[in-house]
Amino acid sequence: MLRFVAGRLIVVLSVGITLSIVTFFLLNYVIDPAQAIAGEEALFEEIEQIREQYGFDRSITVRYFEWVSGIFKGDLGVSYYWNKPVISLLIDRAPETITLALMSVSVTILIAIPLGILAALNPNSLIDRLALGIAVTAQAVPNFWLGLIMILIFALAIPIFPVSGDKTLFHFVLPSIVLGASSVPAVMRLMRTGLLDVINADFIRTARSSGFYGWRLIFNHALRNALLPVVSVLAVQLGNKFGGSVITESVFAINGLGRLALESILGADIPTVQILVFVFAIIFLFFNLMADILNAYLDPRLRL
Amino acid sequence: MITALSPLQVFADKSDDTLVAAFSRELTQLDYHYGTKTEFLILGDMIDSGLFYVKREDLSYAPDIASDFKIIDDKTIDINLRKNAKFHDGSEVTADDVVYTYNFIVKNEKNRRSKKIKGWMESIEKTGKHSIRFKSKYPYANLFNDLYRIKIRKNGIMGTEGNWNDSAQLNTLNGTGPYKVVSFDPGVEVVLERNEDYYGGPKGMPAIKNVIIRSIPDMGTQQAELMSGGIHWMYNVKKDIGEAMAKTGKADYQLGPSLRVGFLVLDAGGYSGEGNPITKLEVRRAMNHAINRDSIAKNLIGGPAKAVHTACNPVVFGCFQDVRKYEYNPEGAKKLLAKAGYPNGFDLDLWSYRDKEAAQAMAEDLGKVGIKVNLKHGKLSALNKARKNREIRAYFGTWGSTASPDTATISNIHWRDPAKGDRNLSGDPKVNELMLGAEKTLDIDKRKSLYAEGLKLIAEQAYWVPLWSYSEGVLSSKSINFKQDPDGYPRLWNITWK
Amino acid sequence: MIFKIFLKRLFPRSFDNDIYSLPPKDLIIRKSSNHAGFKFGLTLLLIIFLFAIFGPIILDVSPYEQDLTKRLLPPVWKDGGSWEYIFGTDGNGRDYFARILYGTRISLTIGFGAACVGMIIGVTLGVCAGYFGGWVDQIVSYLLTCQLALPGLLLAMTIVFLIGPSITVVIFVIGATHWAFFLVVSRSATQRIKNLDYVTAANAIGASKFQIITRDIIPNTVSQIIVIFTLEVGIAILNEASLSFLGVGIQPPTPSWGLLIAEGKEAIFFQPWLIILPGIALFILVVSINMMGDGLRDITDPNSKVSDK
Amino acid sequence: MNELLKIDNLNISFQSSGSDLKTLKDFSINLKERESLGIVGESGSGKTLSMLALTRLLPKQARITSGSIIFRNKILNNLLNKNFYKEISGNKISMIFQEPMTALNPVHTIGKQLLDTYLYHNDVSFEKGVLRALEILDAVQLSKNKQRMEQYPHQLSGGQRQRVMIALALINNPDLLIADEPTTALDVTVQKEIIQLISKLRETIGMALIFISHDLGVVSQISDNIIVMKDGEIVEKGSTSKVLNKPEHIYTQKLLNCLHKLENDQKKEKLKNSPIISARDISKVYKLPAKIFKKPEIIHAVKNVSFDVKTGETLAIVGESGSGKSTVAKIINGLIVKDNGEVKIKGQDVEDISLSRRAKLIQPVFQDPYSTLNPIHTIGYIISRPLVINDNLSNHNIKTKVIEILELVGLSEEYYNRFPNQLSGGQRQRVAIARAIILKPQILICDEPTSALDVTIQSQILDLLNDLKQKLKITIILISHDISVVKYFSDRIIVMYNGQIVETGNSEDIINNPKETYTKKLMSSVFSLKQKNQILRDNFT
Repeated sequence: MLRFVAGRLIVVLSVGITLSIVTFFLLNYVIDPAQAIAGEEALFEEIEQIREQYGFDRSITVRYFEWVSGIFKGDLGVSYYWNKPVISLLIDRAPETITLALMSVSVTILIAIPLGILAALNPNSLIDRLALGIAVTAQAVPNFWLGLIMILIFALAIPIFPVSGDKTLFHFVLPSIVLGASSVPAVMRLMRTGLLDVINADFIRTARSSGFYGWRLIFNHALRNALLPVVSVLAVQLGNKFGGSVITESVFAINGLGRLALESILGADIPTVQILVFVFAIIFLFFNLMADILNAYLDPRLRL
Repeated sequence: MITALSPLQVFADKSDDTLVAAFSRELTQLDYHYGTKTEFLILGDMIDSGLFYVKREDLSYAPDIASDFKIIDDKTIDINLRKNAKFHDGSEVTADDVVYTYNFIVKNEKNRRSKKIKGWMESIEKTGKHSIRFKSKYPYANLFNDLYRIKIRKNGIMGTEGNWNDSAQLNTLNGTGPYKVVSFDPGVEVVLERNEDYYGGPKGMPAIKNVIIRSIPDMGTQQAELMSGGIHWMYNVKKDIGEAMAKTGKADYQLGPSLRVGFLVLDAGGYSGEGNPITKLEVRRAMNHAINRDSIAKNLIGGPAKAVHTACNPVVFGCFQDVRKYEYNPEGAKKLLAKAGYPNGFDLDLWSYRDKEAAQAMAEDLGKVGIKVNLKHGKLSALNKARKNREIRAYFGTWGSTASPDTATISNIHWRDPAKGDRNLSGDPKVNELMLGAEKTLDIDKRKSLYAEGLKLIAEQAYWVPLWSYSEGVLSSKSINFKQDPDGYPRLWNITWK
Repeated sequence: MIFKIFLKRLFPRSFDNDIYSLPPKDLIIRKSSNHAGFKFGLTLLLIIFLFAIFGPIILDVSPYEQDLTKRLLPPVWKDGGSWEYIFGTDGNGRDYFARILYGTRISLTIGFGAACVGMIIGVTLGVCAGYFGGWVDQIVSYLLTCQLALPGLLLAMTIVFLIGPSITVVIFVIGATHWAFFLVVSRSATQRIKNLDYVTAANAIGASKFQIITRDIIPNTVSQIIVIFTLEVGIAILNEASLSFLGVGIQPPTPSWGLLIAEGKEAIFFQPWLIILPGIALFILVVSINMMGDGLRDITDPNSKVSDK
Repeated sequence: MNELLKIDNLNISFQSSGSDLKTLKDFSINLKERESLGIVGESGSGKTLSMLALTRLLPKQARITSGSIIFRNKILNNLLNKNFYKEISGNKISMIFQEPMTALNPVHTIGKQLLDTYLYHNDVSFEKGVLRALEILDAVQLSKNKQRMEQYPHQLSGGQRQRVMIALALINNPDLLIADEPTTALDVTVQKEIIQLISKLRETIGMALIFISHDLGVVSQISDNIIVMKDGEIVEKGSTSKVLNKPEHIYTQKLLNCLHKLENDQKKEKLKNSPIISARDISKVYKLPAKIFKKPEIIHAVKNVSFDVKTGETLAIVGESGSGKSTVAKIINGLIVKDNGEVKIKGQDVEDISLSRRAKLIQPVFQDPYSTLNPIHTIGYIISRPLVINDNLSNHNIKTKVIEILELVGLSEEYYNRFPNQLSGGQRQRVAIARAIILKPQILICDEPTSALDVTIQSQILDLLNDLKQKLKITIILISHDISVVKYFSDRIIVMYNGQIVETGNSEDIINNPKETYTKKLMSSVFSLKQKNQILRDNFT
């Protein structure tokens, strides 16, 4: 276990380093940081002065190592655009994104899992077709479109939910549905095929031959097996929500990390963008690792 | 931050004397000296004051923290300060504060405005508790605009020389404006409260007690908020949406004038390399003839928007109008192109970052005379970089001149010495000499004649394709009175309840 | 359905005339002709293809020709609409029907183009990793982890910034950020197939590695890869729409559906057809591709149902 | 004795595209208390289906069209599901299955699975349930039964799992146990133990047994009466001795012939030829990658194995699964790179021989007829491919040669353009052999060539191999776990266990006078028709 986690941590670290190199060099190549700081109206000499002042005239490799050593000292840099330390931006914005991610995964669970179970228990029935229809629809509707339509319907035509903002948990309902919907097809299909596979498995035949039937058979003997892969996929989905909230947060004016990323890119704010890319990558890798550990913990075959 | 689950929406409204306005672009900090966007200026005027101010009625400069002034000679000005002006913390505004503020700006090279002020300012000295004297290096024409844009800071609040603290006022602000900052969440909202000790001045006392400015990036979301009562005011609203919203009866729409103008900057100087057809005068003139300015201004932008033939908005100071005018004439454009050796036209990358509809309309017009436009519509930073690398042959720019009704505002940056800036692509040193020379005198007639000569030259040589002036559209809820000003600059502190 | 396989095992001889005795291609054709979802998706997709290719030629409409005096006309079924502009006009007075029709070409080009790019990258890496194993596999899984961990949308935005937006760039950016599925599927399929006896037999009869990969392994992964391909076409189309929506995708005036939605976004409450129509077009296209993909998955799955109508 | 179970004219149909397919026709049996009945048939004979009907485990599309099932004078057909499952299934009638690896729920402990079943049918306290579970684990001779309760199925070996399955089936003291090929997936040595156990428990509990198997040898050991099924119909019915000695139906006779043929010793030549292959000290280690909670595992598949193969002989390598016999075969063929040692074919190291020359020297035939042929290629392509790769022949010549070979392995020209999925298992194995011999190799390595085939097909393939051996004068290495096949076919035998050679010798010596303990155990676990009731004798001695 320790050995495994240590090995995976090394992978996480090396992937993190690779990505940090890629993003650092890419961003510094795409955007002229001195120009970004100096602003639109700057004179050439001003830009050059800033370049010297901030040390942008030195080679990009030197600056990269400086940046990395800063990170190890806990200094994530200062945003040019927000005029704030990046770390305080992250702390400010993280709660909204965490809330959104957790709530949207809850939405996914609430919709996808019961639907998947019902579909698997009644293959080719009306409910199965309905579930498939929902999956196909959710797969084919772009997030931003769904967001706008949701506002149109549930905030204006039937004013149940607020249009935008992140003041209360109530504000998060519509965005969570929009963001959660995008994971519904994958999770539901996995639940359905997983349970179908389990129902056709030999050990369920054993349970049936032992006299179990109906819901008791499903709940006591089949569900846990079918839920195993779903749990780890949900963990991965949760990790994805952090990086995937860019559009949703922007449509619903939720002030989370996704919107921060978008605004920082548009504002050519290199320090924030490169930290965010790094953070999103680490979060993704972390949840993947969690998914593996969780899966191994829940599945006795992977334990020893 | 997120508070508890509350199923009932509590809307701010007249009952609790709270106005909510929405901006599309986020407010990242409070200190105007560190921002360039119009949004920062609006906020800055609400919470800060400069020595001068642009009056809404006639767009002339009026003393703000200054009470009166006296021009001693063309390089010296004496200014007296209001005796009743106070900072939000209650302390009086004195000459020491003003001197400190200007010294801070000039001596702190990190500040964005440092260069601009240092360019003309020789010295500032205190001449009394409430009086100061500016000396300039040369007669500086746009002085009042700069005195308007520098907001007065309390003595010592930004640190001391050699130890400047740039971030002192970014998240809390001890200003002098009609509103105080109650709370600020960067990128989300700023909550303001009326400054009851405000001295009045040309801005006048605000009528509404509380103002919240929210950042809502999506215009659709803003409309939804306005319809559902979540916000009272939004701007940058296009004609079609504004008119449609007005028809619903849920909001008022005003489409008023704006100081913003649109134009194409052409690489007449050949900075972008060999084989550039735009270096030929006939080609540039052909482009001027090819675009149906009137139609686009009338149909796409609407309101008071009009075709413009000068490299400035006709309503601002110094914008001489009697220049060579290029009427819409596609046939003539084709002939000019043929004459220049391009009977079949040519391919052109046209860069743009704003006003996608107009950019497309223009591209279509150019296409009709044979200039096959590949529109490169992207983010400003991409355009900036390409321009810096001299990769641009033509780009579609706009300039707002917010609250600065003087040709200097647009010409200063666009006709700089090419060694100092990348926007002057004319390759003609004469233009720089004339247009920037006009800033170095206080003699109004001389300035006017220099601008006239420069603008005539620009038009004659077709260094630009001046396009049109814009309109500013504002949607306001039925519960408030908002009146649009002639410069299109929204003065939110003048809003009243109905 | 499983029981057919079951039956086949039970009574091999009584199935002589059954479709199981057909050659693989005929079997696929027979299976597909019996799969309602597949047939529906394919038909829809073919219709869309025909529309995309021939529609603009036959109907002789231009998506670029503007008439600024006829801006934002409503579609024909609304008050003020006319048959001249069936779907109305957009903010520049261009025929919205023509734009959506042309948009089909853009979406199909990008969808299939990006999926091809992703497929070439993913399958190459996946087959190499699966077949050679060892350090090749480790490097490939490292690349895979990097790709999965990178926030794709942010990366795409940055790259589009870098190179400047165009259809080719968008195709390559989306393709370059969407090869993970191809890789995973082709790798596990390769790992499975390379241990099958017919591969060992091919080795024994003297076939080279290249011959084994191209003759024995890749042809047997095709069915699974096609399924992923259809899935990725749908994803790429939606991705292009997202990128264009954020303003870093296709350039105006090219009528990409995502761009149309982005342009119509502000007018959602008053000219809702500007986003609803391209939204529906996008939806129909992606649904037809997904239904075809789902169908293909059933058809190529050896345990799938056969003849239920 | 009283009648326990009576099935009368049971007919089962599968619904398919509107038409019904009769898959079980007029199936009738009578079973007395404590009686043991064997059902024998090849795959697809309907033997399992009849019992699935009894336990209500039929696939959804299968339907009982007519017939009645009477158990203890109660008609089961009309019983409500609720009552059937609660009263009969798992309580009065229990069933065990072929595949012990998948028949237990992997995520629950053995204890939980046993207790669930016991407490579901018996209204007793948890503690009593635990006692009963321990008792039944003890009864199935599973050592350390307290520890077993906490374990998960994957922590047990195949034989142990099958014991747990039996415990699960017997925990409620059923009146009837149905065992569906309970030993087929197990190693031969374990197979015998399980059959002995079932036999013993039948006596102690006093239940009736229905034993389903494709292996007449196994069934004959445990059954009082035997039913032989073919194509959904009962073709033979009678006491064990009657069926074995005086079979009436032609199919039973054919089945018995196949078995007898294998049991009859062939004349074996003792060759003094020079070795064509010599293997010295070959070793192979597999590393399993680390998993989340597991350290990387190292498996010594083959350890220091040395032997010679003489030109023209048939050498058998015998062993249970995991003994390393297939790895040895692949190493000899040059298909796996060994870690240590050397393999020389005709004096040349196998790893130095060019691909093309190696292909003409030595060719493999594999076990699984379903994976041995690439499904996307035609039979013609598959067989001609060795020629295309290794010889410069015109297309016409290649086709002629392929058709010749097809005929040699007993297939006609019409198979040339067919695809593997259009062929039966036996036909596929013939194609695989054709592919192997088309280059006229000197050595053929047959890795369990018949173990996936039905008995009758099995003997046909063995005959074919024998035939080819005579005609083509090739050396054959036969890998097998099946002693009867080996005995029938080989001149010399190598016995392998845990990656090492246990014993080597002429086949008669090894079979008749095994020296090592393991070899003795292996040889004694063969069920022969001649050694009737050997198991029962073992039980009571």
